[in-house]
Amino acid sequence: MIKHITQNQKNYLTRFEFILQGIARPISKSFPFQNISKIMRENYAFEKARTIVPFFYYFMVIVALYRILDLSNIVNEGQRIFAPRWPIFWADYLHYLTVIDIVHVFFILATLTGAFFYRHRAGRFIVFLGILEYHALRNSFGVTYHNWDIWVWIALLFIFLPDAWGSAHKSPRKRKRFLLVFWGAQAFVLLMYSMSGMWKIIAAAGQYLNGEASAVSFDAFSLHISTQLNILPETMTSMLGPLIINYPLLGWLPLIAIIYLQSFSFFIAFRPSLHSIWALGLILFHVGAYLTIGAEFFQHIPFLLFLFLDSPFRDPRASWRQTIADLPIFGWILGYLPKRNITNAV
Amino acid sequence: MPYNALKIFLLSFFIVYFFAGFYVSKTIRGEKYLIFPAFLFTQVPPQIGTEYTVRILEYGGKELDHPILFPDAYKLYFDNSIALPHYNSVIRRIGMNIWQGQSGEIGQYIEALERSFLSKPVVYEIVRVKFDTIEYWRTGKTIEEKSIATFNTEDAGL
Amino acid sequence: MSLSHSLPKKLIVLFLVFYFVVGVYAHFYIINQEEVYLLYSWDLYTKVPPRIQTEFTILIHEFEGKRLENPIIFERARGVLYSSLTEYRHSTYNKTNIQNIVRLLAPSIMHDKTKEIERLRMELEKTFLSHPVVYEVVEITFNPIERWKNGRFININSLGIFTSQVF
Amino acid sequence: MNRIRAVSKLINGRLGLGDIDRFVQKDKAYERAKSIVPFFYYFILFVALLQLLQLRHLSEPLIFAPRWPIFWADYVSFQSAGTIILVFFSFATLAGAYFYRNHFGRFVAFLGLLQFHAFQGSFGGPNHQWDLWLWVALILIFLPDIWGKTKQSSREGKKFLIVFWGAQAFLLLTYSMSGIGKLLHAALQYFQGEAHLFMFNSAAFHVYSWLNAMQATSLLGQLIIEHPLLGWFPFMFILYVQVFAFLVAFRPSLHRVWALALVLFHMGTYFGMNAEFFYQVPLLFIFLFASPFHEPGTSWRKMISDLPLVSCLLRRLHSKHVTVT
Repeated sequence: MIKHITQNQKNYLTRFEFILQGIARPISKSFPFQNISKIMRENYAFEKARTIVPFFYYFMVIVALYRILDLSNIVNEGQRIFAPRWPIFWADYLHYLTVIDIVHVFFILATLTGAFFYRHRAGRFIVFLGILEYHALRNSFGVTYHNWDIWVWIALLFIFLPDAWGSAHKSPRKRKRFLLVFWGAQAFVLLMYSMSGMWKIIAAAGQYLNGEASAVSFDAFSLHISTQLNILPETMTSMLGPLIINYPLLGWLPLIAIIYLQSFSFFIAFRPSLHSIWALGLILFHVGAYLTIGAEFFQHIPFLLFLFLDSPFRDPRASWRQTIADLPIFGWILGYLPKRNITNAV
Repeated sequence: MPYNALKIFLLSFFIVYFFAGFYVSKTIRGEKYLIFPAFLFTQVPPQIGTEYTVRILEYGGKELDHPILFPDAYKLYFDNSIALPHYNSVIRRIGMNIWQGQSGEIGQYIEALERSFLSKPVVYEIVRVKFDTIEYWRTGKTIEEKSIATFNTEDAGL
Repeated sequence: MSLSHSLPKKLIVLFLVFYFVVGVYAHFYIINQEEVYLLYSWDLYTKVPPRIQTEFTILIHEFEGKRLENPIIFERARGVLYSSLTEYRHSTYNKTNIQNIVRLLAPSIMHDKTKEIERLRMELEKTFLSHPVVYEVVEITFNPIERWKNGRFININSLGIFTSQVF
Repeated sequence: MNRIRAVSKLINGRLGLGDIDRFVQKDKAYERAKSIVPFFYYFILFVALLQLLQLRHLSEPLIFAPRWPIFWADYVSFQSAGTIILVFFSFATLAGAYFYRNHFGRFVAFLGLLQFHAFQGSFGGPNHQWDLWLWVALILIFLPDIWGKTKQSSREGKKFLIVFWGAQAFLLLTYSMSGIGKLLHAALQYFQGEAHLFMFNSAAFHVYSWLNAMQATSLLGQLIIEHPLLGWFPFMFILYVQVFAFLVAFRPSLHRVWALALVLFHMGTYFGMNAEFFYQVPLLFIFLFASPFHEPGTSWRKMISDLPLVSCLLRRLHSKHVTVT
């Protein structure tokens, strides 16, 4: 009987792997993904990635502590509607205020556990639970906040880090897997930006063809800003918003640059030389978005800093020339030029 | 800087900061900009505490039936875009200075406080409240509320 | 052996693809409904707002018995409709609420649904700080830049004038 | 030069500070310290960006009396001074996060922090929230610029580590000062016949009067007030942790434990009496919890025997034992 079950499980596993292969192989062999393995060869990248991960967990403790200061705001929100999301299904059986206390205190304790035991999968799993519960609570008031999504997903991805912490566990395969999960977190962050950029391009094409104002119109950015500012109360404005509304041309290039930056983000996952520049660009984008349309998405910034600013995959010896050659579009154009030069010289 | 010099420099910095901190803690304000003795909650508060507060007698030209104390008046009569702790420190400073007979130094604080009234004229008192800490926590009862000064926003300065 | 070696890679790639596909799906097929929890298409500020916009809103004509020279539009009615003393954060909630109500109220006036109007008016007037308020439900047409710069509207189409009462 | 050597010899011998030399020599510690420093700059950048959100409601405070680092604020309106300071803070720390390998980058970050710090302290009352961050940023400017080299001379590495250690020690020093202040006042209050620290309800008294003054409530406040001993024991524990904090700077095996104890202490003051000092927590994590001097495999036995007071006791016992045999 026992044998039978294990046999069955095995079948399942092989079938699962078979299906997986069928879907994943073509993708992972196709254009950008084949580069992943190339990126993560160096031992030095592994050492660096290993020093970054704990700081993610330390940071979570601080986030959790600061979240509890926001508790009274959450209590106020609950006066409207409280509809628990599935991760806090148990909330139905308890008093509303008790639920809030439990989620917050658990969040802090979970992250504190994570800070100490991030080397153990169980520790990382508890952190994930903590953030998931908090995220669910935050989203249980009828409105969906996506600001915290990234925390949940990265915490989930990091659960899969292999145990490669001690100096004894440095088999090349574990090292590679470790880097792969780390890369997965990076790629995920970049994917979010790419998706955002993609919609903008699609919408721009549609609006342009319809003859409406579109992202390429000169007044596009000032239309965005004025529409946002019209909704705000009179006393509130943004620092740079009025300037761009008055001189719409100032906003044209930044908007195009943002779309470029966002759309090609995912591509950057395969271009380590550009990691730190992209992080800088995206941070400036967040700051700029806040100073103009007043949209604040600062929860993403720690990830840009931790994962990309000093990216483990970035070769410290990489030259400026190579970095520029890696740039999407510009690099491709430049790629043709030297060749022609050479042929000219010959 | 060579290693040893660096070490001596750091240690002497610590020593200087340490003694500067203790020195500063003895001054009246208990601190100086950039130097902080980190004396937080060093003294166990006495059972009979004293605080200073503001009591509003007339507001917007109308005499109030029941004069109200600052904590209750904060939301109604003051510009509450300014955070509570700011008010507390200003009121405490006014109270302590009057109590110690140094009324000359409170001009700017009084001015700041009066600027924050939502409507004028206002007649208010600075009150020194004496209370038993435990009793006050449980029931909100005070031992003594003593008015130490009365101000009218219409009076020109002090 | 070789399978388990590349399994994590495939899982991660699949995860990325999955997130993307669901995001795209959500973008096209789940409109105006509850979003998929934890998944998001990230279409933020995707469309450039049109140069000519129309919106339902309310104009305040009379407040606390005082007739206003120039009626105030709802967005600028901080301190009249909703308290200037409440924190901004809170007032935005009130505002979104009010905006949603107005968005439903205007069409029901246009279609003369008496019961619906009654219900929505009650919802709306509950949020006012004091009564009576004389207000007008309008449809405004405007250029956002012009509106922000000098508060000018292209067209204001009145749908109905009401006087609020305590329900 | 000779004089310096003589002084340092004196310090090492007399004050028992020779230990530092021992643990600042490790290559591994150097590598780790190098990977920790950037996170300090990432954190201040994040702090700066969150402060940027203040721009939304930058309203004239009750009192605005610029401190000397922002003397120039006298010549512009409050609004523009605030905007300039907050924006400069963001960009200075962004420069810090990007160029922390460079003296100049670290200096710019410090300057940004100084401006912001002065701004926060210019509203009439004192504001010590970011004091430690400021001093640590100042200390870190002195790090030698030896980032690019993978293998450096041990002398440079030592210099790097002593500066890093300086930041750790300063952090711990402030806790010690707080602890020693408590002890001094306890003695004073005892002789004056007032309520004092070692009374069983001292913690409860703190809770009462703080919650009264702040008009606040806290999660555990009621409990502590009803059972004063529940507050007193943690209070004594905190006293021990604070008083001996500086000593721990010389005992790397205890860095992590002390970091955890201090984080718990900050959580305790919040849950107990609603006094929040969370901005200290990132520093505790960056400099102590992740301490490069901590050996990963340190045994419990070693940690316990290193505990202040305990170690003293053990040494005495040990020496007696030796004389007996």
